[in-house]
Amino acid sequence: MFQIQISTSINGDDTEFSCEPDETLLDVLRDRLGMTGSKEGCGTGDCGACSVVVDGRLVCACLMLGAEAQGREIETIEGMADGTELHPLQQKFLDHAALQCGVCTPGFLVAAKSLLERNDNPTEEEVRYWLAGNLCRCTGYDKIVRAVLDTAKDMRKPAKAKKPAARKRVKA
Amino acid sequence: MNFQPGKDTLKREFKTVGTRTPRPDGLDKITGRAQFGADMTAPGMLWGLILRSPHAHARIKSIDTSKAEAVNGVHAVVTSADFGPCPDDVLDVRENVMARGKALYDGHAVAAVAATSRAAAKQALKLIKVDYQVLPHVTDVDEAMKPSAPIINSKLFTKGLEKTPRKPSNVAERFEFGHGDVEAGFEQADLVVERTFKTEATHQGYIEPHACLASMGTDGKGDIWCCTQGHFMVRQVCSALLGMDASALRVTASEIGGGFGGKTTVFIEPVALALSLKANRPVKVVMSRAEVLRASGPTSSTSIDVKIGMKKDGTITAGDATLRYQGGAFPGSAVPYGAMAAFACYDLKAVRAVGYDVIANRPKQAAYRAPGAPMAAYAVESVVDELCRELKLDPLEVRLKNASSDGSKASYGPNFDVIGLRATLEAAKTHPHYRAKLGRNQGRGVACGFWFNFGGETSVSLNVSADGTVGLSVGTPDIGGSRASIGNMAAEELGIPHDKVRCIIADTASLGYNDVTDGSRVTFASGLAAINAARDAIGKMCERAAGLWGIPVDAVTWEDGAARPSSPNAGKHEPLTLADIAAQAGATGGPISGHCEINAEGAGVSFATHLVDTEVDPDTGHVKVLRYTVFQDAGKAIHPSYVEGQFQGGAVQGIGWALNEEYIYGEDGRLQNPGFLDYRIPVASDLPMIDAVIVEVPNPGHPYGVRGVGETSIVPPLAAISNSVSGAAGVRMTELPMSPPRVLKALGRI
Amino acid sequence: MVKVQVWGSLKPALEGADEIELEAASIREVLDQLSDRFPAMKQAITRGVSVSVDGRMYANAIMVPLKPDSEVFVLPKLVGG
Amino acid sequence: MQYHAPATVKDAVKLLAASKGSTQVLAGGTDLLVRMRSGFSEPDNIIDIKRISPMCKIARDGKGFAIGAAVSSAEMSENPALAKAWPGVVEAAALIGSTQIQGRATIAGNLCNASPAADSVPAMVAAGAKALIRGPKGKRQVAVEKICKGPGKTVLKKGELVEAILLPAKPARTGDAYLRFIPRTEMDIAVAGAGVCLTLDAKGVCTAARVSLGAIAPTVLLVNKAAQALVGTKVDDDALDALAKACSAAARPIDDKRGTKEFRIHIAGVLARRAAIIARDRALGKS
Repeated sequence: MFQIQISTSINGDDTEFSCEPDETLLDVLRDRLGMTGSKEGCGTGDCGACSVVVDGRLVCACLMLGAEAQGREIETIEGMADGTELHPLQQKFLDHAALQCGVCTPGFLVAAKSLLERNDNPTEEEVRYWLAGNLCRCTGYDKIVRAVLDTAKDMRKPAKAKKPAARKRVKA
Repeated sequence: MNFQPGKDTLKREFKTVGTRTPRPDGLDKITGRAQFGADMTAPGMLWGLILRSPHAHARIKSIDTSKAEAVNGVHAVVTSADFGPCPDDVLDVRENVMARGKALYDGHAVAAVAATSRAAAKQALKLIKVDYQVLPHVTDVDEAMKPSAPIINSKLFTKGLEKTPRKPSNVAERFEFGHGDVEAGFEQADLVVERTFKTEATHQGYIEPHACLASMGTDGKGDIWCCTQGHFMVRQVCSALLGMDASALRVTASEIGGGFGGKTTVFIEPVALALSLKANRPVKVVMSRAEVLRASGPTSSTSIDVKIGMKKDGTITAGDATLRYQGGAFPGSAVPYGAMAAFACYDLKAVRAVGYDVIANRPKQAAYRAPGAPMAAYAVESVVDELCRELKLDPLEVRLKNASSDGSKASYGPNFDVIGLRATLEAAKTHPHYRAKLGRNQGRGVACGFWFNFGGETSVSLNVSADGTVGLSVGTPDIGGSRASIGNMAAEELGIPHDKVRCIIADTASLGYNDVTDGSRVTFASGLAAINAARDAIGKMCERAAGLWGIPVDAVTWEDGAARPSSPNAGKHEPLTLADIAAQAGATGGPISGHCEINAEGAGVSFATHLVDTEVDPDTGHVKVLRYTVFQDAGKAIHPSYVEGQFQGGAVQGIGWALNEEYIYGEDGRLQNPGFLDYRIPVASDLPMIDAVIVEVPNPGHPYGVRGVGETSIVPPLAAISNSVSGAAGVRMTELPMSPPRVLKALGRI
Repeated sequence: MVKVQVWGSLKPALEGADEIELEAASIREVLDQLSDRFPAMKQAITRGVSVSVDGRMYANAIMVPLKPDSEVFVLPKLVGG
Repeated sequence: MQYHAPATVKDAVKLLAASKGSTQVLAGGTDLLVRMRSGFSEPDNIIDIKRISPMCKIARDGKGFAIGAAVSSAEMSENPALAKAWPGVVEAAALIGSTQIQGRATIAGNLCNASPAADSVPAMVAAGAKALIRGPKGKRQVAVEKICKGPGKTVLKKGELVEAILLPAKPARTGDAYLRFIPRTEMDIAVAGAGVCLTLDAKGVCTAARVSLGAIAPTVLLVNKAAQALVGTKVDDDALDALAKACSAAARPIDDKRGTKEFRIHIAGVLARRAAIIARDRALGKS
């Protein structure tokens, strides 16, 4: 196989890499770029541990080819804190003990950040549905959901207009 | 200086213990820099992949690896031939990590390759030619026990019978526990209910697949980096399998992405080590999710009969259970613990539990949070619930009436020490949840659970730095925040702020032997050892103070982080803080450290009571969990947030087990659902908040009263949910998981 | 005399006895005597057992002292998750 | 394997037609990458259509909507006009997988993957959607229910791809809905699914209906008998019962790890009934 040359932006840093055409973005991040914060829990898009944001859209890095990253803007857990300043979600996860083993934590943080950027006042149900693609086996989700709701509360500014609800759900 | 259970008084006033301090590994885990099993690389590293049997049961006639070896980039191929003689106690492990002669389950490893890229390794795997002779297989526990079942191991003769049988079978061992005259007990009952239950195998479902990086040189020395609940166990087993000196192998425990018992054994580490030895290069092996589900260690699937007699006033007159646990292709299911734990919540005059350890063509089961107990509790608590409903008795009152209490004789033999079952029942009784109104198609379930909790071999080292800060090395991998708890106990004992103590997990070369992180033992045993190590260091610091003051050491006492004269008679001396003494350590006799090496005794058993409300959709059989409250005895909650976390996590794993998680085998003996798509662990939207009520009945065996909390929380949910669904549906559920088709069938709608 | 009960699958190893009394000052002495008297017990003890002394559990510990009237249970070896 | 990212539909068709060996079109990739990883699919060529800008857009004209084949489910949910006109289709697309999957998955991909359990397909069938197919010989339109021949098989010929999904302009007093059953609340593949689209007259009598079922046969079914149970009625309890019965009768499912035959047969009727109520209320402007 011929490797493909890719230029992209990761957490605001111009990044170039070459990869095999069938390598996933997750393989590239972890094995070529040494960014092991995104985890592989399943490799099939079922666990969300590899959640990253591509051009503003939350995706599983295991379900995207590295080749598709050309010219995109990618955000990973490694870029979530602003220098020494933690993102409010990161701080709340610590405060609420919203992690036990911590392997799902990067994915949850990236996914929750993406939610709060769209909806600064989510209901508990909206948080739970938005995060349904992130599996956690340690916490039973309780403290994670509380941490996200508490972050939203803190981050909310009264003047800020509300964007449309994150995801609507129909129940059978 | 070590704590003497039963002699020393328990500490009840705390400064650090009981507070919700930030965790020492927190920052690494929220920024993505924590290093888990698969996150480590080494110079010259190769990728290892494992070829697995597609057959449930097959003779391996031959394996031809020549074409695989010829692939460019391939540096080593191993099969069972690469694992030589080994001690008897690891024979089954040797066979489980690499099939010898026969593949015993779908997913059983048969060969492995190491190559410079994953692509090359993948290509090589495809070129390994295995000639199988497919044999008849059996995966169901009841089928496996039948005389007509295919025999999996012709050398297996049932143990534990009066006479060892002459014919081999799939029943490895029979166990019996109990006391009193069960038949006489049933005669005294006003109502006797007898039911048979079945539970399907579940998986621990840790999000991090097994991963390791092994490096083995031709000089006989090796290193392993891996995610494990016990790196000393990895060292012992791997060195035994590879025929090397234990101390020549250093194992470092990475951060571990969940274990729940599933990482208390080895699957890939010896294979990676063998590949590394052959290639003379470091080798990384990472399981895929499918490999985790097919070839690590799920729970037993079970079939259980329970018979219980009750008087009209709610007194249980006798209990009898027969438990059949299939534990995969090797003996060693969790049935003895199931049989021991089945009736542990009840103080019974007549009780019997008989267990059968059964083998089948499935992966060798591994521990999963209170191994064996949830299924047994499910069966027993279901029957107790049915008796309560039939006799129109309050399920909490009946449990209070029959509950095990201090000094009562446990169903598995010994007498209980101080226990907290009643306290959890009382807490449930007075909780608003118990009185909340239920709507249409809704039901409330109650169930209790028990786990033994362990102590075990533990070694801790505590080093006082010249600046008055403390390094604490423990040897029990941290699977849920134990570094915070153990560090806080050391800080409490030393009388210094928690953030002056840094607790780490030391590698196998740096610390004495430690048993694995299992049996809810770590906060208890490593905590106890840390307290003892702190006391050891305090003793030394008191000696230094005594020397500086020129008074006898027994005239020095340690209080609030400083050495002080113990009485006015000892003279007037300004207290010397830990930092003061540390600063002069070199000049007063050298470095100061404290140690503790013990086989920790005095672990206190733990009980829990769970309350759950569910709603059943009568048209679809879908079950929604509406409200869930856990009441559990923690003895003393060192870090309440992580105690709550254990309660919540265990409850939710139990909810998954009760409702949707199951191993599904096809007619061909292959696992049908080896992925998180169809192995359905609960997702966030399936659940309500899980209320956690911490009950504290101090364990006299720990200086602060700690009881293990990790495991008991998964014992009651199966029964609690089933009792709730049975109430909502108006029909007794007797099979797990209660998937929608099963519920709808029980409702008579299909 | 220390009262010793053997449980689980070990029970048949006692060749019919429900409970036996021994002169023993430690767990080690109990296990040694059981091994000597009952060949089937020897095998089981080598594989590993847990012992409960007066309600307290010991895994893999043999030096634990016994009181003359201690109640001892020999149980299958425990594992956890 | 070769990765191609053409910039025009024309180039994509050219590449498809000229490709040797096996070729896969990559839209969201949420099925394809899973298949590749498990070894079920080892394509020689991948043609990524996400660089073709017209295929990344939702276009609207008097005839209805054209949803480009590379438009993700999330983008559909975020299009208010589309969500207002065809809530059933948009909601069905929003049921596929997690939020993460939503950011990538496309309904054209869902269709071409040809799984009998595809969530968006019954909704599209009920809505009367067509696939706009482009190939070496030009364009053609095929009704969505005619695309799949069986699990994993479509009527697409060598060199052809789905360029867009076409949804008609919604007639007056028309409502659509899709419901599926899964064991959990999220993340599962449908055990059964039902799509209903119906039109009422001014008196609330059903004048036209389309009812589709998923995961109860090798392909998604358009069940005319079930539709007939609604036409001419006010979609009252009797009609709904007849609808449910017709759906259960039409179901010919299999037993598998996701559900039993009998369960699927039963649930097909339950879902159709519930979906019809939502569709009726939408047609009445109630929701």
